[in-house]
Amino acid sequence: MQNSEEEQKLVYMDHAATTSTDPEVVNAMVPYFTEYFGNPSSPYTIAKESEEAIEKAREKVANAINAKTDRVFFTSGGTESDNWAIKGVAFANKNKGNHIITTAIEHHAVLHPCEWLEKQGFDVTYLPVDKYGRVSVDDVRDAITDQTILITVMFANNEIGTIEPIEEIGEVARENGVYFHTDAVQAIGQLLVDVEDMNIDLLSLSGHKFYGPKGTGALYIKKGVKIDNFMHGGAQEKQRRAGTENVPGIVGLGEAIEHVTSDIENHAKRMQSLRDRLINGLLEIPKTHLCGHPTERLPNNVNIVFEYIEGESILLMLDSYSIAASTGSACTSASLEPSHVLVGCGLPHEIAHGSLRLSLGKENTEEDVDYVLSVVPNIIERLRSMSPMTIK
Amino acid sequence: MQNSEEEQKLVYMDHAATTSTDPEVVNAMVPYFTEYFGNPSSPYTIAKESEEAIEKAREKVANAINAKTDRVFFTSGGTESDNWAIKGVAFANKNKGNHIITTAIEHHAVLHPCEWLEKQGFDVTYLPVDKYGRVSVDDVRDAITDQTILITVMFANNEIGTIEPIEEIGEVARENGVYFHTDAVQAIGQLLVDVEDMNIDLLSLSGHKFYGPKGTGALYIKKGVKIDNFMHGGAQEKQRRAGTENVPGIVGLGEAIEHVTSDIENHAKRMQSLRDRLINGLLEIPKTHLCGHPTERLPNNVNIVFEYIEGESILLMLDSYSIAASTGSACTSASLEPSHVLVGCGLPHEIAHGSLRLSLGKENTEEDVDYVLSVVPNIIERLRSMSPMTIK
Amino acid sequence: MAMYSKKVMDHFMNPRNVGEMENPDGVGEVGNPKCGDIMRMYLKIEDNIIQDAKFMTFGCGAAIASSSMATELIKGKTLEEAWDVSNKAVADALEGLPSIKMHCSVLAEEAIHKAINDYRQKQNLPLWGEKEEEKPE
Amino acid sequence: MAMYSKKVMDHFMNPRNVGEMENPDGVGEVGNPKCGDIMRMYLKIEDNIIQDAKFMTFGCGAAIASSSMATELIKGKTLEEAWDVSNKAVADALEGLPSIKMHCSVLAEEAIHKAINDYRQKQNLPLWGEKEEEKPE
Ligand SMILES: Cc1ncc(COP(=O)(O)O)c(C=O)c1O
Ligand SMILES: Cc1ncc(COP(=O)(O)O)c(C=O)c1O
Ligand code: FES
Ligand code: FES
Repeated sequence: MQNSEEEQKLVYMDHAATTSTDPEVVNAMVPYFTEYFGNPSSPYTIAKESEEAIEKAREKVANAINAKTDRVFFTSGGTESDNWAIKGVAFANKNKGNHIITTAIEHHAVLHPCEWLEKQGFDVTYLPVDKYGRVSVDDVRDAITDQTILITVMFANNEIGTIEPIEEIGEVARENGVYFHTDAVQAIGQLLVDVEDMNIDLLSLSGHKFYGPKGTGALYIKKGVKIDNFMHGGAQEKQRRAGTENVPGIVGLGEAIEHVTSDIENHAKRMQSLRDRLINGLLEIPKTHLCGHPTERLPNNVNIVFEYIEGESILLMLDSYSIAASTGSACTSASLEPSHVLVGCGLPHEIAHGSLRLSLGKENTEEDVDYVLSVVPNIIERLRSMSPMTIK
Repeated sequence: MQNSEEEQKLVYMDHAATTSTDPEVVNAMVPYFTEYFGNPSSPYTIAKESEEAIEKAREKVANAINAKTDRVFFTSGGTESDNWAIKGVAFANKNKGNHIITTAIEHHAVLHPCEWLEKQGFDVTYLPVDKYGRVSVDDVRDAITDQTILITVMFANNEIGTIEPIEEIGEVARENGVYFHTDAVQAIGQLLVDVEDMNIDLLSLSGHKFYGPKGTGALYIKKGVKIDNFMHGGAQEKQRRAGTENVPGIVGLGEAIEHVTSDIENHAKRMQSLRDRLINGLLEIPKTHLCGHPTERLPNNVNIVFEYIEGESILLMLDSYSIAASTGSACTSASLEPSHVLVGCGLPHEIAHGSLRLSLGKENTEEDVDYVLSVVPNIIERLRSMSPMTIK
Repeated sequence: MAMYSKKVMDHFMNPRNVGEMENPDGVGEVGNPKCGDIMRMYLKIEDNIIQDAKFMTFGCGAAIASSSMATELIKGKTLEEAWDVSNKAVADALEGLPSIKMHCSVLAEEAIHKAINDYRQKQNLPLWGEKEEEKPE
Repeated sequence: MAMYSKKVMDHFMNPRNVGEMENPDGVGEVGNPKCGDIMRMYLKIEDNIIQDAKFMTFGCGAAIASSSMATELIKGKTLEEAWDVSNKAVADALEGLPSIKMHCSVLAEEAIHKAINDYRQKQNLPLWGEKEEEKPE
């Protein structure tokens, strides 16, 4: 075990929280700050550069999810995309019905808009998940009423990595004439995403989860979907999403999604082998369990609970060894509640407390994994030796 | 008159549309893309840098408008700030009343949220303005009913530059216990803005209007104002505005607003002298009128209508002389309607058609002004010589 | 905002056939209902052939370029041929127009039609109609 | 997320007085109602003086550092003095805690109180109460 004071390079394993922006992506962005800075809505020459850059980026995003280019709309991130999809469909279709179906383990960017809509008179069904975090397609089907206007189920969960049965839910949605939105923020760059094959009507994505810039995202809206605007104002994005376009951000998003989806199979294979090495190593520590689905999981997601100890303490110790990770512990959440995802999978609060999420990225190596595996057992032991729960 | 084919450097006079991002601002941002890229919500060391950078930027924004630091919330731009302020106050106070007061010449980022709220059962009064684009404080007072929950009037108009009587409206709002929001997107960096002195409860600003990055903005919310969230999701911004923070963008916004407000009096004086030189020069062309208020106007705004000709044509010709400007002509708007601002000031459609807005910025010089003055008369003459309206 | 092709810019910056005409044989003035602009077209006609065409336009770059191109296209043509010059033909000759600017080329087609009918009226010839079946064969 | 002072990190990384105690004179275990964590404090008391203190904590960095600091602060103090060590005193000694972590220092204050009262109970002494007027003078 290396001493924390020595110069250990940062082993960043929190890619599900955010990624660094690729230097190549930054380089692509920079000219649009200072040189081609024109407002794309303007008719003069320098603005033409901005407009063309946006359309090129739109094509790249569309290619990545097999969408028609003109059905991709740029937003300020995954949160805005989720808010737009859910509130936009709700308000535009309230004459048709007031019922929305989602799951208990969605990201807050889905859950909180749903809760807010409940205050505005909508009904929301929060479907339970099994112990692996999977929602049942039958449950989705059974929840549909003649009032149902939207089903929103995430592509893959950000905490436990479980992949949901998107294609099947898309099928059920289509059979029942209900719109289907999926939050694919964690899926892009890890899994194949195809809005056509998967019967997806609306899809959210966020740039900073795949080496793109923060504050950028997109919403795919299938042709014909009835949806209100969310950001009202100027005529940008074909009058669908107002606000002066974040040109450098959009350029960066386009660059990043092209890079990350260009060789997704090989990338996923590499991530999966690191992931499994990490999982197997960590599960050798006693009183330790894997959260999420053993196989239907994001190739870069590791989520382990260690009994008797608390996650923030693990993170702080890891930080002293230059390892960056995440936890679903109540102590790190602003609400002081343990992760609704872990609780949703049936974990008792005190167990959820000891969760550790390691999410891998392209710069991680086998060496990094082995370094983490060399450090974690000692940290766990040390914290358990302070814990009043280990002794009867 | 110089030939358009020669190498003329760009004379950019469309700063009200957008500005280039200061190279210093870009330099300040870059490390937060690649180096200090951590998610500010994370507890480890690299995330600390992000968090501290955000708080420093918040202080800079607060200083610029004389607000308490913790009352500044970062958004994705002026449009989001306006949407949040208006919809947020509307939904949070609908038990108290359903009436909103605004003016006919607001930016679409204010008008369109108001129109959308009308569909949700709110009542909106769109106050007229005088021929200079000023709203009457008495009209505001008279429009207040026991149902009024919000007054929203822009600080200064983006097209004609007219400055509204903000302090007086703030006074009226306070006397009547109604919230007062102002869209100060065009005012920052041009005028002194003081939320305390001016009785402002909510204020919107947008980074790319003052040499900051596109896709960044802020909403000031006075302590105690009852307002719903607009962007629902994660616990960012003290649970007021969800979404992973655009750290580089926020850093850039902070840098930019600090620069632009540091010596505002001298900057405004310089702009004003260029502006007046430009106005006086252009008014020498026959059948030409100034739009907006002659004195109560943004120091960097010039807006002139030329009878008998159309604005897009003027812009295209100016572009061939490397001059970038803007117009309120119907031909350049996505809706093919002439500017609601010019029409709101009482201009007939065909006159509004010939409008030219030149908005100055810090890099503009007297030379630039003289170059524009050497080019415009010929363009006007040329276009008038093609116009069927000049001959009886 | 959508931008223009090189050809559009050429016809906008250097419009052909711009100006008034002395003693035209036909004049057509139309207004663009979409954005409120105006186009006036003058024709000089001899032996059923358009000898000369001129225009005056109050409108956007696309409107001016369309006027210019339309006058070029109809010069030397018979009235029947000129009548058949559609707005699409004008736009194509300009190497395309942004879709939100197609209505400006319609202005040109309509101005030609109106000028031809003005001539036919002065000649006491029956007017041609806009509809397909009424067009000259 | 709010981050910790150097002092907090020191007491978290190198906690003082961590571990179980053989035959303690007083033990207090409290749970944090906010986030569900647990702190247990052991005291060795002689002549009304805290000779030794130890802790076991299941909780966040602030909870562990507060436990460590609290045991340091009360060692050598009389029971009356130790009773008066407030959560604010613990937080101040740690050079501050983020506001959302103040409740973790409350855990330490409560654990001290509970351990002292456990001792007093075993000694058949009347228990001290939490409220101001019931505290020892
Ligand atoms: C599944 C999921 N949805 C939505 C979001 C929100 O995205 P952003 O923070 O970019 O707005 C995130 C990440 O924060 C996420 O992991
Ligand atoms: C007065 C005014 N309000 C709001 C906005 C919208 O700001 P943004 O485009 O940055 O969202 C603008 C500029 O576009 C503006 O000039
Ligand atoms: S012990 Fe849970 S937040 Fe401190
Ligand atoms: S003439 Fe108005 S848009 Fe072309």
